[in-house]
Amino acid sequence: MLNDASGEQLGPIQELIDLLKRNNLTELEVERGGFRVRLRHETGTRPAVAASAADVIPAAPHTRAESASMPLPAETAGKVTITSPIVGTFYRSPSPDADPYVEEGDLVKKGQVLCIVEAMKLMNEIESEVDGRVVKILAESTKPVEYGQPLFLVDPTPTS
Amino acid sequence: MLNDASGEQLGPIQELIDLLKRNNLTELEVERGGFRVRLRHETGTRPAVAASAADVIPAAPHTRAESASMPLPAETAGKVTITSPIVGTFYRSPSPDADPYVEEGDLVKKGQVLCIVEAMKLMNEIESEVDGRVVKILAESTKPVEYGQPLFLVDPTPTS
Amino acid sequence: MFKKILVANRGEIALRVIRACQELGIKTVAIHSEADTHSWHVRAADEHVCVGPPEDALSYRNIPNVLSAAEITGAEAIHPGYGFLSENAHFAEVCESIGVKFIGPTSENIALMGDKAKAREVVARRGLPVLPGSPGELRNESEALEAARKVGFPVILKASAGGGGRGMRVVNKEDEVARAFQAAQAEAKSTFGHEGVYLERYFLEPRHIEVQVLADDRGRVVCLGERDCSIQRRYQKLVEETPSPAVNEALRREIGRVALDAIKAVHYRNAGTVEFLLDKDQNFYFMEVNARIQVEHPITEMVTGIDLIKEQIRIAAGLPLAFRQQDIRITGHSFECRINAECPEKFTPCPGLVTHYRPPGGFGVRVDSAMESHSQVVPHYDSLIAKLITHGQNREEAMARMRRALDEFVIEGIKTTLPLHRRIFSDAEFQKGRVSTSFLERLLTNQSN
Amino acid sequence: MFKKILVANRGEIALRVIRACQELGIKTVAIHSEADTHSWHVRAADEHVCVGPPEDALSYRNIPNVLSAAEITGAEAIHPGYGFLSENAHFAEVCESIGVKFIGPTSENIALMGDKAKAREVVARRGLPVLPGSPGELRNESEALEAARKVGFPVILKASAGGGGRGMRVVNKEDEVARAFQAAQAEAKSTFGHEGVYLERYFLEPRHIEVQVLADDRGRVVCLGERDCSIQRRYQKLVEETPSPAVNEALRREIGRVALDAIKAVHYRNAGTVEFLLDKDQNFYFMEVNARIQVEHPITEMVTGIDLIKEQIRIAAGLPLAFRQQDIRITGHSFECRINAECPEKFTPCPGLVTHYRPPGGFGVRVDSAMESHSQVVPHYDSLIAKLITHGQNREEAMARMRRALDEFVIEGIKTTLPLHRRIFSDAEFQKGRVSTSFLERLLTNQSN
Repeated sequence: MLNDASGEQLGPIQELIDLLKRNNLTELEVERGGFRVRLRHETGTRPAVAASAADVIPAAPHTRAESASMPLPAETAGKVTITSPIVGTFYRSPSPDADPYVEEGDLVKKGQVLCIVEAMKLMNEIESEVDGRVVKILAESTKPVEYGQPLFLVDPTPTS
Repeated sequence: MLNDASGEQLGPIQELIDLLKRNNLTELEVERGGFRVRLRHETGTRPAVAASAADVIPAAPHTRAESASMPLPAETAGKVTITSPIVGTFYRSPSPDADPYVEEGDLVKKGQVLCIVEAMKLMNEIESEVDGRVVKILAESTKPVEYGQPLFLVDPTPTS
Repeated sequence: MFKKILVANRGEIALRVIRACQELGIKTVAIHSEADTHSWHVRAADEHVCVGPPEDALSYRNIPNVLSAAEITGAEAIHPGYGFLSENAHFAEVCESIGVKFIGPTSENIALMGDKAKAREVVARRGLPVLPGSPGELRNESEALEAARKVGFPVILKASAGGGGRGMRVVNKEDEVARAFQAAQAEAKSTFGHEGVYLERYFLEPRHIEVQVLADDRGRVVCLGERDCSIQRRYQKLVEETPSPAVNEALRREIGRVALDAIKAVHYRNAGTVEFLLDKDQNFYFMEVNARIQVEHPITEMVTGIDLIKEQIRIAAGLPLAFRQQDIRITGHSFECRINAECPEKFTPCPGLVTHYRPPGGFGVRVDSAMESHSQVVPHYDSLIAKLITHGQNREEAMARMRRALDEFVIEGIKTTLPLHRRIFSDAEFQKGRVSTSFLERLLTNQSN
Repeated sequence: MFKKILVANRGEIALRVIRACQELGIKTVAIHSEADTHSWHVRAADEHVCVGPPEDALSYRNIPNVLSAAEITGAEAIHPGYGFLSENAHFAEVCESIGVKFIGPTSENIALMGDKAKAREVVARRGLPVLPGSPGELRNESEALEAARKVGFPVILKASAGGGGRGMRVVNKEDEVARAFQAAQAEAKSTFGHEGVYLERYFLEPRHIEVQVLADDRGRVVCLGERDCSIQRRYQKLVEETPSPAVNEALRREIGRVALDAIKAVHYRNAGTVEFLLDKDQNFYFMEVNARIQVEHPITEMVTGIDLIKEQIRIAAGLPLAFRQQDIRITGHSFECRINAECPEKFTPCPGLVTHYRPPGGFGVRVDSAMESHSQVVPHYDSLIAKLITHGQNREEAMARMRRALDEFVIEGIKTTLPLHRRIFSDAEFQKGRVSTSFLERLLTNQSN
């Protein structure tokens, strides 16, 4: 990583990301100690062309590990991402009139219901896999979600 | 070196990217400590598959400038390459019984006949374009030559 | 006609179905596993839904997720392709029950055709020629002997749970039956954990001939000619052609008649394939009906001009067939080579990154594939990565075209069956059309000698 | 049959000819300029010879070097493709004189067809309908008036040295002739440096209809149907189709008869195309004969199944045509799009590196191209880089397939005419087949408004 002990922050990383994007690279590796650079420019891998799909199905992040064989929560800078284990429709509350199961900022326990994903008229309760604080709700209520789609970002080590 | 405390920034990386693009590389790896270089060039430009062609037509060097619009002699480490200006059959001597026009090591004058390329029963005399010494004869007598094929390597600055 | 179809498959057949939908002006939904996020079929569709992890049981065969994907995207119909859920009667039934049209045969058709013994019985009752064999498993030596006498020697004993040639014993004479039965039972038990053995008439060097049929909701059926799929390795087809060089016009009419009769007997609907075994004396026997579109369907399209996927969709939408039997005209000859990502020696799958992919082109050449340069062949699924199909005015031209196209095909980074196909098409016996289902094993044996 | 053929061309047509040779078992020699050393046609051939620098006059049109290449490789015949030396009567004559077979018409055929006025005269003498016009250049206003009266109004005045629409004047009435003649002459002189002007009958929104013919050495001729090439931009064809939506069965038979009659009148040999103008009242007029294989020949191959390049080679080898007129059957419908490396607005050539090239595939789709990923489009030659051809059971299917294939076609790194083709195929008038040679200019004008 670039931000080493001296405390250098995200500035250079953002610059590198811009660099990557600007030049249509797919890979860029930089090592500092022994001066190591690795660039990659994959011409064949094209971005998804399904324009209308974005409206219906929020695209899963492209960085999702292709080899992941189970919907395990992915570590995101110390956070836990709760993903949808099934295809269906996302609901934040048990019924249209009821309050949402959780709001951003809420503390949750492992096993606590966070939302419902409805599939084929069946309501599937999705539980938190860790104790922690809901940092971000990533899906919109009543909208469809696909398998593996991130629903919640939970910080397992809340300061309070 | 790339982005260290002294403030050296992304210039070298952009240079490397330009290098990558300019040369149509898909990958470029550089390491400084142990002198490591890794280049990748995945292209549609495949080597010639015409196996039998090699027997009939000695392949022209692949480094030949594609933009060269005239059969100019190419400088090769200070040497001048005399190429065939036409397609035909290469003869080192004016007739089967005669001595070759030149041998390797001979001194030649500009305008001196070096060989014949026969095309459609016409004998075309190929002259040296410089004063110098014949360093190497690059084609075999009685064999076909293509346009631009190197025939002689002449050193224009012989020591004697 | 449907406005939106979900394609419950991947790879070349998913792209094939999506292309047909695009030409019909129908919107498409692709499903995919996490291993196929960047696949061509996903990019080609109007919408795409991830339905699970790479394992097909949890994604492409995951019925709740697949149906849920149809629900959230509002797809009115599902095309299952081949493999995966295509011959799952339960899936077809659930589709019907929730009002999503399953593009294929009825669930009853699939259930009956999945029970091969029963399907044979129904066809036999109709008086059609079926492959002679024991009605079910043989309990002891005397049952085996009795069945063998009835069927006629030579016979072959097969393990019920078997496949791939294990547990098989060819028996030529009556006094060999007892020992062969015991040996087959023992091998079946040790190999498959189940000692059940049954018996069939054994044919020396038969050909595999199959007939493509279409049947609409109103009972109209048409036959689109036969395909010769005799080039197989352990029951895996590698090369197919149509028309068969072993079938003359009279036999063609007769097999077609039997195929249509069999289809009518089981009240079959949509596209299907009736498989026959053809012996050296030009006798043919009904084996089974494949209740799906088949991998090798393109060669029939090449000689008839009929887009079978579009016909499947039209039939599922309740439209009548737009042509009758007399409108079908077979023009020229067609071959298909299945290009698999396999090591050519041992046929083990060979996944990996395709560093360079350049399909052949030009007149009479068709490529059905979802590959391109930098595609990843993932290890989780079938190793078929491309189907190379040629068409010519006659067998010689289609064959010469295939040789030319095989030479032109460039796939780098992984090993494929391309070299084997080049070898098959330069074989003198193959060129003469003198092949049987043992052709390929023999060719491979000659290679290793 | 020939054992070895030299292909005196480059790009897609060179690869097209090489493929045909490979399928016939004939060895091939590619020639190339220094700009094409790494081109696919060079790699596809059995041998290759560099014949000169990038300029085509010094390489592909360099007669001594091309013939010398044939000599040193022992090629028995030369296929010229289209363009370059294909309609050079002198080249054909030299080939004949040194015993190398020129695969195409006789040098006499080429010479006659190159003199368009004379060719027209020969055909008119035969009593066939030719485009009415002045016999040659008009010396003064009264000659112009006389010719216009004879031809019938409206007429168009054209600069002899002209092209691209400059120096043209449409004249509707007698009293406009004098002024129009002066203006046309002045514009001709200022634009082309030569004031010569001639006159033709002017047709409002005509269609360009052409007929493919084959003629063997023994005088047998067959007609392979017509092509409609009305989608043009400044006399450059962009889209072609067959059959023409403007030609019914009776007209088809009549045009075919006239085409064959014209071919016989000039003792034509090998493949050729008879070009007609079709007016709004279904009258047709002979324009000229193209004495070569044409860019758009594939659509005729798609609907007849006949490989025109192979037929050219067979005829040149002295073989009789293997089929008669009654054997020719037109099946389905076919379109071709010429994909040029051009900026879509101004149609200026746009050479460069193709960073990604992914041709469309599947049923009914043919691509004739020598491009692949990382190919270089060099600036020295024609901007045509790919021909996309589709075939369907009828016009609607072939059209839907073309739309699908155009959407699927990926060419990155350079600008191409792909977007324009997508626009043409989504145009309602085009879809109805209601087009003329002014269609494209109008479409482009609407775009800029």
